[in-house]
Amino acid sequence: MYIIDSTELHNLMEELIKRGYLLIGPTVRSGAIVLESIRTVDDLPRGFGDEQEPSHYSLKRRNDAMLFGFVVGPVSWKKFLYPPRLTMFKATRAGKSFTIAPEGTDKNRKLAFIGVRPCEVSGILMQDQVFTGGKYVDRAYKAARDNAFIVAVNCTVTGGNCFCASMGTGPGATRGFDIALTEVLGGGKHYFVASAGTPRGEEVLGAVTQREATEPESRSALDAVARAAESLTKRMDIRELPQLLKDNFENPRWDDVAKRCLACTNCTMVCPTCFCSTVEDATDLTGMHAERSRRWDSCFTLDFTKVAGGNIRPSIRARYRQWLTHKLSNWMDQFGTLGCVGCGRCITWCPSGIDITAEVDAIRGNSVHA
Amino acid sequence: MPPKKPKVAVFKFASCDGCQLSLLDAEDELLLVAGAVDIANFPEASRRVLPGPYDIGLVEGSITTPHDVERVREIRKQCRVLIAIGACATAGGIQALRNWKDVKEFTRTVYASPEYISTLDRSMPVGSYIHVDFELRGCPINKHQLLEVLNAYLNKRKPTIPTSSVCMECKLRGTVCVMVAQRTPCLGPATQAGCGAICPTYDRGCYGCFGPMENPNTGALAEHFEELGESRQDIMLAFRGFNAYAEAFRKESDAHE
Amino acid sequence: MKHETIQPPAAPGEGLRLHTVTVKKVIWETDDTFTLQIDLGEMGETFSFLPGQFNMLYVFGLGEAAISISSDASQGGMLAHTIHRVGTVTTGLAQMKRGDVIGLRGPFGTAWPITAARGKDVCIVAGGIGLAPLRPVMYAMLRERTAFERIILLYGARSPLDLLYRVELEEWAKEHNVEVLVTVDRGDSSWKGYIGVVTSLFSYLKLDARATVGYVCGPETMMKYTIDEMERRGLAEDQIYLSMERNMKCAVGFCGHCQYGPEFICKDGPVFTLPRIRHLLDKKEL
Amino acid sequence: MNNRVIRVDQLARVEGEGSLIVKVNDGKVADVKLRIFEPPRFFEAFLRGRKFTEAPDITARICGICPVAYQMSSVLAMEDAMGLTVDDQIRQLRRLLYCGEWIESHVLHMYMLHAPDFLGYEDALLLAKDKPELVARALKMKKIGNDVMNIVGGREIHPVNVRVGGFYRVPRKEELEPLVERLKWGLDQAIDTAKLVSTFEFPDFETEYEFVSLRHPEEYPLMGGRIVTSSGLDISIREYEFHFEERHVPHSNALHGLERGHGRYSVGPLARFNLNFDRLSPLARQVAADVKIGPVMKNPFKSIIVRAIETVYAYEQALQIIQAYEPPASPSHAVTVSAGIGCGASEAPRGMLYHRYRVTDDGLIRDAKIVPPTAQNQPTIEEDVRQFVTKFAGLPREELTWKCEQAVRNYDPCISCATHFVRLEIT
Ligand SMILES: Cc1cc2nc3c(=O)[nH]c(=O)nc-3n(C[C@H](O)[C@H](O)[C@H](O)COP(=O)(O)OP(=O)(O)OC[C@H]3O[C@@H](n4cnc5c(N)ncnc54)[C@H](O)[C@@H]3O)c2cc1C
Ligand code: SF4
Ligand code: SF4
Ligand code: SF4
Repeated sequence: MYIIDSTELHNLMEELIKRGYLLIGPTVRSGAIVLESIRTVDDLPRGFGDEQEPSHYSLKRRNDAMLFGFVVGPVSWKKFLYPPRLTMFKATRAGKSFTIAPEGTDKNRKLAFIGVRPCEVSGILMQDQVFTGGKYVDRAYKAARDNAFIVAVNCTVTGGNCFCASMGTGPGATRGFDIALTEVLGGGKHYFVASAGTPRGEEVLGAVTQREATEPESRSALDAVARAAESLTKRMDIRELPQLLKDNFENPRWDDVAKRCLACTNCTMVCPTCFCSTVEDATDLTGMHAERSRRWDSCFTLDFTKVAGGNIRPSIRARYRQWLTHKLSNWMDQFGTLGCVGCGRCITWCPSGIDITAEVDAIRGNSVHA
Repeated sequence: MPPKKPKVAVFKFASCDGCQLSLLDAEDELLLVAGAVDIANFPEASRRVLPGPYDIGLVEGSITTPHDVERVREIRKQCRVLIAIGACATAGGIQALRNWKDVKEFTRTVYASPEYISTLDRSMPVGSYIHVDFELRGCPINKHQLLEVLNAYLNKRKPTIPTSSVCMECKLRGTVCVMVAQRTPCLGPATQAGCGAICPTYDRGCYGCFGPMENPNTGALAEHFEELGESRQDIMLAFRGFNAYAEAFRKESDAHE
Repeated sequence: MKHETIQPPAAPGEGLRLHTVTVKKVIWETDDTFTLQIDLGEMGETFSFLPGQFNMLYVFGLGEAAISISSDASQGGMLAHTIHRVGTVTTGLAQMKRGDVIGLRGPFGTAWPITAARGKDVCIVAGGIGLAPLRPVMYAMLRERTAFERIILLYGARSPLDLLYRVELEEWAKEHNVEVLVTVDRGDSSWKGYIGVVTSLFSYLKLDARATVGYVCGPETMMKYTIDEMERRGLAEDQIYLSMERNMKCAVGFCGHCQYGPEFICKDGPVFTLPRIRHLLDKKEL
Repeated sequence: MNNRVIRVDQLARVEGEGSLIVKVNDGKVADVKLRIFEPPRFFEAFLRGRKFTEAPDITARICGICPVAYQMSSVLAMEDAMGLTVDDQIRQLRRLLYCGEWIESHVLHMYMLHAPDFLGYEDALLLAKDKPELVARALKMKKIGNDVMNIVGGREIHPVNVRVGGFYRVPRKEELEPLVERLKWGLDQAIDTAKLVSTFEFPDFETEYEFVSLRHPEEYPLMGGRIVTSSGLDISIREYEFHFEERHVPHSNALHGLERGHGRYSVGPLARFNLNFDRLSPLARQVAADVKIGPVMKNPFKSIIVRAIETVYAYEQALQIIQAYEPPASPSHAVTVSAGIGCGASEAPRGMLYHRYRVTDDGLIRDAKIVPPTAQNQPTIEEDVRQFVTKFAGLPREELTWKCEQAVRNYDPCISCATHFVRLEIT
């Protein structure tokens, strides 16, 4: 464990820039903390906090100078590894045939993510599983992922919709980062306790600070995270959850939630683990050039399950059920974990305020097998 | 001999001209379009009129007079593929607001010689009188979508025009939700994508100019508007806008009458 | 579960690479269904597949469709797909002429476990276009006809005009000792065969339940009834295999569209053993 | 040559649906009718009971060619009703948006709708076959106008960013900056365009007009100011309806605008130019001098040159506004709802556009009156055609017909606008 003083955080950022990384981090825009390209510590939301409830988000001023005194915002890191739109290839007609030029993602683009929350680190690991953990590998994802440097920031504050502790993903990060920071502010001091999770993290950290954390310093950091864990108000009871949902394919709660769900897709768009996509084929007016691109899709759209004979999930009830069941049950069969990291984004950004934890509770309550 | 170019015609009914102007506003592509097709009938741009039949007909505007009805039927006969463009042609447009009023009475009081004026009771979408091959939404339509539809028909493929919500576009674009972060009522969750989620990007709520999305849950959205402090009248007006007569929006506005 | 479907390995990243291949022949089987023969060219040397697997076929500018391979797996260099024209891509494929080039990714998915049927009776039940992915099974078994006992093919189509592979059906019956039973939903004046749903054909059969393996492919409802019928006749559920279909974009488990409960049709299927998905079959809007 | 009828059944290259009928008896023009048969859309009727905040979005739909004009006149009228004056930063941003519309609309009209007449083409796409670089340049010039509207307004047709009190969101400096170089280029092209169009062959035709336009204390008129006429009237916008009226004529679905005690009058580029030449920028005046036009210009066919000069002005203004731009602290002023009547007028590319609203204390529109430029110009257009045919009756029929059409197009009439204003006085 090392110490980086808050006034020296810029050294870390500069070191990463020096190593050819483009920095992405939290910054204030349009009344929220979003993830965008940043250059200096001044771009960080110093002194900002947030307030989150179902379908409600507001920024608020903190009365201190915390740099990371907020939780997750509307944007998740997935957009940098798995972009909302990606051209897959371009093709050009040549007589009866055509040639294909794959659109390589920029293999040299190196991104450093500053301030990845523990739940989000887990989210990234889950997408790794999807895109690189099986028989097939998504090369674009892998290239972006290999080039991403992760600076995690442990949570010392929690939001109204956070339930990471239930999912075992936070508020402290245990793996998946290059460097992890814990921000400590108090007693006139403002510093970060830093540790490295990878050799390259070690290297960068070594170039930024030599000062080892004292015992009280490390303890302050651990305490801050522990306090955060205690302050979590939202919980999800995940006991036997995969089976519970399998047993409750028919449950009156699905009808109830169908009345409220707008099928607007917001929950899937903001979720750090949702990975569904569709492809779009385009031609130009001459018919000589074609292009195929991929964009984020959602199991809440009708097109998602259209087949020649009709539609598999015409009702919103079935679409919501698919989403929730995939996250909290089928994911386990597919990837060996639950598909939710407890970040609470889908709760905050659902215009209808549908709360995944409340839906689980309700199903548990209604369950024939409860 | 180069292959014969497909003939494209543009027709106008009651409208603001904005949708067909979208074609002229496609500055980067206009000459390409003109190269790929024969613009056979487009009075806004040309005094040249080639006789039908046409391969593709773009119809803008809503049907508001008995003469319109005849004319649109005739146009249907002339067009192999007929595409309705814009909220007027696909939902009756803003002028469909008169569908809630007594138009005959209006006309009588306004015109010295009402016999000169011939209007139907309602402003109706083109598709309520004839078969339409494709409906392109928007008030106005998005020019990229128009090009995509033309392009798709020329290349015999399905146009890539998603029917999901504006929210999806809003999120794809990385816009912060104005309804959640600013408590601004937004029709995005019930409105079809296509505009690029411009309203939220400009810090205001979507006002529904692309009409209802695929099976929208307008009732749940109206309820949420109430929670945000909107009155019954506000909600009625919100749904009774540029696509007032589109079924889902019409029902929701009537429910808050 | 004694028998699993076969999961052939894939080179990492290969699944997304599109190859160009040449159309050799388009054979119209019926009014709306045709077989597309493809010359794999250079790719033929490395391309191999197992019966039941499918490819993603790409038509320039129009998009991709998942199509099962309907040809003989032992015939390297040449592939056939039997395609029902229903929408954009399948119509684009229908317009192909000899020498035209299309894109191909594959093969994907699981295969029918033919070795599992060695020494046993095989009961194949196909509905409509569902016969296409089962044709490679026939080819494989007929190549070693003696390795199998009875081979039964129950096949249903909408009408006599919709029957696929008519010549081959006769050949299989006449020359290879295959019990071919064909039925149509609607007959016509020329039709002398059975009329009715495919499951009605079971009443003309005696099955040795303990020694029969069942392969089923067709519309979901048809498969459900077929399974009922097979089980009623005592087939063990782990001896029944079926091939599923869903909307599919990527074929490699990334796009999420083809999920069927916990299964990805593209990589866990399309061929499943019945026990693996039986709990899903009755779920509506799954 | 004695009795004939000139008919243009469908007027092309104008916005909307109209026809022209000229009857000549014994070599004399007996009747001219610019028939506007585009069906009315009853805007003023359904504005009733809508929220005052909705006026800019709803009225924009009257015309897809000049939506900004409708938005500007409506917000000015609403702000007048609520007793609000916006600060200069917001006013300049509005002017910028408006310049975008002038550029787009004027370039469209000059090159795509009007120039083909002078060059003998049926449309700009046919013109593009022979002179591709000319049309390509026009499209590029026009796109700059559209992009100004895109960035400031959110989209070019029916912008979404205009509200009573200001904007929903104001652009960041970085968003506007990329326009600078393009506007500079556009400015050069506009100057060149003025030179080009001044070489066209113009019919030797002049007539007397009563010009009407806005007049601003310092600027060439875009928004607000006073209303002035060539006969010396100088009134506030609120006094408009005391001096001007509209009448319904049987052959048209559009009302005819008339000046009380004067009759027909003319609004648009010619009117602005003749009444506000002194307010043009030095550069625009210089260009006018170079192409040898100045007030008072009475040949309506030369309106194309005036449009070019106004385009020069619009590019120049847009450039200056962007170069001086500092985002205002708040994108809009708070509006306190109060009952009242408000009037607003601005200069659409085609001429003065007047809005008047009565708003109730709950912020709903009680009634609305909107007078679009084409309605005001309609009697003048008919008179132009009458005089033109009288003078050139000897021309071959084909040519005379085309020239009559052109005489209508001189006004860039927007028929969609003109008909959407059938007023309903329910008692
Ligand atoms: C594993 C697998 C194997 C298949 N094998 C064959 C085969 O051997 N022969 C054959 O003719 N067909 C087969 N299909 C079905 C075939 O993929 C679809 O009919 C085809 O994708 C339709 O494409 P299209 O562009 O022609 O139709 P579209 O223009 O896309 O429209 C037809 C309708 O089908 C829907 N659709 C899109 N994708 C699929 C899909 N994957 N499956 C079903 N419907 C879809 C569309 O949404 C639309 O509603 C198979 C499907 C799967 C998943
Ligand atoms: S399901 Fe909701 S809480 Fe769970 S990871 Fe996704 S967005 Fe976060
Ligand atoms: S759960 Fe909420 S965010 Fe998700 S689709 Fe339904 S309404 Fe939209
Ligand atoms: S701002 Fe509107 S369109 Fe965007 S996500 Fe929120 S509700 Fe949907």
